[in-house]
Amino acid sequence: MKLSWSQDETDFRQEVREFIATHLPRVLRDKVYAHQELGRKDFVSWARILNDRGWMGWNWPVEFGGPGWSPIQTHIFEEEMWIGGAPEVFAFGPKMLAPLLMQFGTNEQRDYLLPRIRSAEDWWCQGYSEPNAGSDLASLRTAAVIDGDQFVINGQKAWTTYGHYANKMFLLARTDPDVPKQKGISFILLDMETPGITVRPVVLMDGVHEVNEVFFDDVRVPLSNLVGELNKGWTCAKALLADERINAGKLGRTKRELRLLKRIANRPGRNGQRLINDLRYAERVARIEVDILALEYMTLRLLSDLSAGKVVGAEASLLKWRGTEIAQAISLMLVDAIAPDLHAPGSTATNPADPLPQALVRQYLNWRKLAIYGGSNEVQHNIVAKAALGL
Amino acid sequence: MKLSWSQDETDFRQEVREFIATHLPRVLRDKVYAHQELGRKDFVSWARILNDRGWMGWNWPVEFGGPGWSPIQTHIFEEEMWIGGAPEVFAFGPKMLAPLLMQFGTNEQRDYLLPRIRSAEDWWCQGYSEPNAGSDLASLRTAAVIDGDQFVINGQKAWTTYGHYANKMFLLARTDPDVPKQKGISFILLDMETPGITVRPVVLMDGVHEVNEVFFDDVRVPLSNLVGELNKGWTCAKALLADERINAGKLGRTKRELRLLKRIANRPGRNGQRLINDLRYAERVARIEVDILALEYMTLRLLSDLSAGKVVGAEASLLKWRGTEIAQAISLMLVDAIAPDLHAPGSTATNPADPLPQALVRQYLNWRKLAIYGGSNEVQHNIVAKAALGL
Amino acid sequence: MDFDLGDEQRMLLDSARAYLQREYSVPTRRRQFAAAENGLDRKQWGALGELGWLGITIAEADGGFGPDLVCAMGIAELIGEHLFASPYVQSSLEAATLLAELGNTVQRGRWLPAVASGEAIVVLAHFEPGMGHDWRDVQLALHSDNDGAILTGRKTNVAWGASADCWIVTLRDPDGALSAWLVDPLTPGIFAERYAGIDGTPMLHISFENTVLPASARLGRSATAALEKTMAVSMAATCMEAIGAMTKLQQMTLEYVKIRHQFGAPLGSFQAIQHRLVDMFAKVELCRSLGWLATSHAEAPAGQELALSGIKAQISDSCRLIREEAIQLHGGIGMTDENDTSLYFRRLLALEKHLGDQHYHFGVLAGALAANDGAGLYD
Amino acid sequence: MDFDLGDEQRMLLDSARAYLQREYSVPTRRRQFAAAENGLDRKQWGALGELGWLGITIAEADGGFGPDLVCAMGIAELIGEHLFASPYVQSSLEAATLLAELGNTVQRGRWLPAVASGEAIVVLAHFEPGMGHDWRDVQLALHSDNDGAILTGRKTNVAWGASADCWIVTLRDPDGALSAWLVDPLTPGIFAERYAGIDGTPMLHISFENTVLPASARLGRSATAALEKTMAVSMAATCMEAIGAMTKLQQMTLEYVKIRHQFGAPLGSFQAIQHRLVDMFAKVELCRSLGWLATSHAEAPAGQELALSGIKAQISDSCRLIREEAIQLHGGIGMTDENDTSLYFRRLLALEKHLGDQHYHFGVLAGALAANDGAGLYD
Repeated sequence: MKLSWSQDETDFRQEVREFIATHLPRVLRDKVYAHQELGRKDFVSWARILNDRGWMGWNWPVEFGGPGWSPIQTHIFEEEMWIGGAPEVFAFGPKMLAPLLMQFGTNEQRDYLLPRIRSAEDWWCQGYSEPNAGSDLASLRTAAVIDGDQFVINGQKAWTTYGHYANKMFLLARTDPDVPKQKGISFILLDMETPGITVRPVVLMDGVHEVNEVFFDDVRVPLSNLVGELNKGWTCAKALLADERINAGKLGRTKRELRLLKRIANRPGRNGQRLINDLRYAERVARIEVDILALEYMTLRLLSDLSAGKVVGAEASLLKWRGTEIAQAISLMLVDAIAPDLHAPGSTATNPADPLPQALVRQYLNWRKLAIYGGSNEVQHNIVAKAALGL
Repeated sequence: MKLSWSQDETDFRQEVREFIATHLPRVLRDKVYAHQELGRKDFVSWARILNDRGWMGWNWPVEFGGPGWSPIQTHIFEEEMWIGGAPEVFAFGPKMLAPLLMQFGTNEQRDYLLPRIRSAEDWWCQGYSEPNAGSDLASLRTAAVIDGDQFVINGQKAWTTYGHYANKMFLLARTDPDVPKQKGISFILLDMETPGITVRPVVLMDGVHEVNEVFFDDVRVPLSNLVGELNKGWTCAKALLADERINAGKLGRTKRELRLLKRIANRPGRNGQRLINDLRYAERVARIEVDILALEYMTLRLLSDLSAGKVVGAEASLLKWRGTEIAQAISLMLVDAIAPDLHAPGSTATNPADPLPQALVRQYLNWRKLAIYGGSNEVQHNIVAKAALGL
Repeated sequence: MDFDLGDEQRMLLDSARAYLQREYSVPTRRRQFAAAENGLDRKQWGALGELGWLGITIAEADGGFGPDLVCAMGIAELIGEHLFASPYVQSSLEAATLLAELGNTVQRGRWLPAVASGEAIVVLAHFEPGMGHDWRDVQLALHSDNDGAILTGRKTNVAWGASADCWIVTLRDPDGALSAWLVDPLTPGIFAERYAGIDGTPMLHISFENTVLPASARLGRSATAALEKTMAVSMAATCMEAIGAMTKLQQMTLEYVKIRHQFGAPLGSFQAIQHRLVDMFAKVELCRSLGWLATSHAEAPAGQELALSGIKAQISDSCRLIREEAIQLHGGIGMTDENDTSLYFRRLLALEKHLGDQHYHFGVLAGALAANDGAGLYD
Repeated sequence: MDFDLGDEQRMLLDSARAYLQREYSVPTRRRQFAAAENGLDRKQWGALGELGWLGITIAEADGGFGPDLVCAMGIAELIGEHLFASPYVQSSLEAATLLAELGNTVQRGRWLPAVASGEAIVVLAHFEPGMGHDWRDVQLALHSDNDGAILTGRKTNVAWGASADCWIVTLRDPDGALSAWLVDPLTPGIFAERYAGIDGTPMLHISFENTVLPASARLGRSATAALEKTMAVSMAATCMEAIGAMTKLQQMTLEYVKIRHQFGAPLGSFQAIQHRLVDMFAKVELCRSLGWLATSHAEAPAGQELALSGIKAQISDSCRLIREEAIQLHGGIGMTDENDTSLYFRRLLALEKHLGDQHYHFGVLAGALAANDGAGLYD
């Protein structure tokens, strides 16, 4: 037992850090640090830079074109990406669909789709949630009926993040309405250009268009777009959901925001006082630091288990909800730090030279989602109650 | 609307305060302030002094020998009793059984028992809880079977506070085992000297003998000891439970402990520092002060409703749980203030001249009960969910 | 101790409630901000004058129907409940209080009857960039000769400033005392920039560049005591508005969990969810008690500054809890811009921060406890 | 990053676990405190020496089998889990560390092999009445000539002091530096008063009245660095013991809610109860991660003081939550003196406060953040 970084791990971190420092365009980095909205082009341009380095499939084994890193290395890589100000590489393609294709996909699906994910030629979105199937995902109703060599899809998906950027979607659809909830669901891929798909933007209270509703009206896709077995989509989805949860902590992002928080709290106010000198505020920062420390070493412990081949189960739920709670707490502290000068999202700031305060309010509003999506924190509690405690 | 004390109310408070200042024996007051254990004699002697003044039935109407005070006056009286360092007059007789006798008792029961409560000749204890019927009171099993003109009682009661001081008990017993839970219960009075009763002391983790188990082995009491109708005991109990909840906040005691907390926090330590000068600790005090303020005006609002003849329902539950939460929070802050010098209950203190620290630890341990008894705080939540929110 | 409203108060509040239920809704608010020039319908404003809302804080001698602060706070609560967007607090509470406390006969006669009728809107321009939560920290200074004042500097967060016929601007006199001035928005040397507050409220950022104010624009001598009273009133109104909004949001959430099904049952049938709704209910009821206490203190604010800080702290804290719980229990739908929940969320964020948030006010209390050997709200 | 135990470590801990399961239980603890003179069975203590517990912190050259702090912390966790009452931390961790860091050949030879075998028990007499949470605040001063020290004053909270064959007393030298002294409890001029800690641990209050200590009793020159290391080790052990006790109490509570029926169903079937048990579980698991980090830091404590403060703060906080939830979920039965829950409750209260509670340590962190422009556990 030695809970400090080995020389190899330190070297690896340094390599990643240097790559980001030298290859991440300044303009992108500055946008990220200033919490400005990024467009599709911004995301894709960074993904292509990563791909050139062979890192777009950063959690993939070598045989599929990934670097074959250990779970700890993957963790270090993601942390450095956040801290270094890189645009987020969304998990949908490389981290969610890809591992699933490796496990359940046909050779044709793998050979065609995996390279396109790495090269960012495809932007995947996730078709899981529905208006009446939020955390209770298995109650979804979107139906795929087999007609000859095609699925005919009808229904509606909700909360489709960046559905307006995506050219592809993986979705769960009900292929057998006559069996209990989880049993009649299939995992299907589709092209967003397929006739019959309508993407409706949904603006959240931060004023930003990030999620969408997607409507399916007799959308026809070939049967070969099925991943895994018919009616066994839930098995795929479950593997993927667990993965999503480990990812959801986003510790590096939290550390980045902590750093920003300290910068703001350390700024002299108009009477020369600094917020960090108020021991009451400093204690709030201290508490969040220790919360992060605990989450970090819990994460490393589980990653270490994962490396040792142990199965990580309900604890991933814990990482998800603690990670999002801490992120939300920091986003609130950032708002507290800039109050009372809060302006509406999209409104002209009093000082347009510093759009950060407004962006921080937007972040606080937007981050309410963290505790809701990917299985609400309440559902994570239910999972742990059942799986870890036998309740 | 005028949320300040009227001249009449101020005068009344002054009258109570002066009575306590002049009639409460110093030795009793000092014991109370120092959190020393009081014996039966201590309690009874103060009750007799109150009775001499006509105040033992302080919440009784004039027709039964009470002063006929308004709910607000009763509140002021209780608050002054706590703050003035008077020994607690336990609610069992005057505040729990008495109103119930007034409502459901026969003339004989009233005429005989009420004066004996006022004079403290009788010390009543409450026979409700059982080992397997805690917050789920209605699942009680102690049975009273009618045999001629007597009930024959068999079973066991738990958590009987001061059962070892009491000469009388009112209890709930099952008189019809064949109907659903609440329906077959009767409310019965008994003498603690009746053959077949065994009182077993239960020491809590504070090292103090305060509660007891009471066993009934063919205990025979006359049928005339029934209060209200046979099998309608739950109706009586319910009326009484609500009353118990309004009482349970014990705001005056909380204010007394707040005052003590401030005295301790304001004491210079060995390096001359005072705890209250640590703004982090001062904020904890500030928060608890505002919590008390909110609870106080919520209580006054409900008492005002009560005076106006409105029915106070689920909100009483709220007073109970908030009141006990706040009391527990103060008891914890007191322990924090004297830490790390914590000694076991009953152990010799390092400084026997100041037994207070040890008493404060005892109080913290003992007060865990506040959130458990009288219907746990979880049960109070269930009550509010159902009664106030329709859930 | 008297928690009851008088009959007349009850009547006015009943009619106000009926008016809002009939004439106003959250969609109205959306249209209002999207359509009207300054987010305000002056015809409707006049109607409120006729209903008696606007003059209830103003003495009959000054053309009002009051002053009746209890009633005004009841209206503030209703405004919060309905998310009614208007300069009610700014004009009828803040400006009316300052004018009544400081105005000379001419100034009162010019403005108070017009405020009471709704003919005129007067708002306070008080906050400054970087000011923080302490309203006493006014730094904008006047350079004066005896004929008046010359100003250069900025005010910000002036709610409904663009709808106002007159501003009351707070300044530092050369001797450091606070003063208040009636300012015509069209005075040369004034530049105003519009923006929206976090909840959509139309705000102004005002720059003064060698703006000259005549001596007759000055309200009284020192404005400190009058501002203390004004801020006490405004703080109580903020509390009451927050209570109204929290009450409504708690009810909306309660109704939602009763109809929203997950895992084959209404959300509201899950005990963990039930207990959270109970905690929301408890918070709101405790705040309501404090809100009426704040109202009572606002009527006679001398010596109650600490208590008002404590009340605002607790209510600000609850603003956070209630809005965050409401969103979490609604799930994604509550986060959308088109859902009412998100509007209440943003309004409660604004109210939490306005005139000092929980961290600021608990700090005030903590400081007082430390300085006074532990004497605070209780001895 | 290596979270794994080595094979030998695993074997020692497996045998320690087996020993405690076989030989020790909470009723044993009760009998132990009720019967034995000082609450300690010296025969059992010797057996622990043979099992390798007591020498695992001591180098082979000094008669031990280590030092292996990771193993020692694993034992501390087991001690917490079983509420095993013994001076393990005092003698094998605190005293052994100080002796190894400061002792000369004679002192090491006299005491370390005896501590390792269990033949001797050495405990630290460090705390003073009114000292608070800051272990550096030693005020008991020696008046010396070159031949030794003369003491008048008091030490308190000396756990297992009456079982010790030797105390290590910390003092202030005339120049203000910290020093440590080996003291025979039978030295003239020493008066010891026994009492029980909040969890029943036998404690001593020690008064020195013109007690003379020979120069040969002095351990090294300055004790500051050695005490820093000792306190780091002791803090990690306190954390690990707390983790053991919390784990067990959480499990006991989980088992209880599965069997306890209320309202016709097991308590554990109510969702609100389930979620609270999940939160307890999460707290304990997060603490466990921190506990191993503390162990790692205790092995190389230089520059880790702040991290250890943070870890102790979080674990102290959890000590409170876990014990209070455990009692609340047990209901009345958990409060009785005869129920194990109440013993764990009291032990967790002692561990929360020992070497600084959450308020103290968060204060240390807050102070550092304020002083270092926000640099704390993270930059």
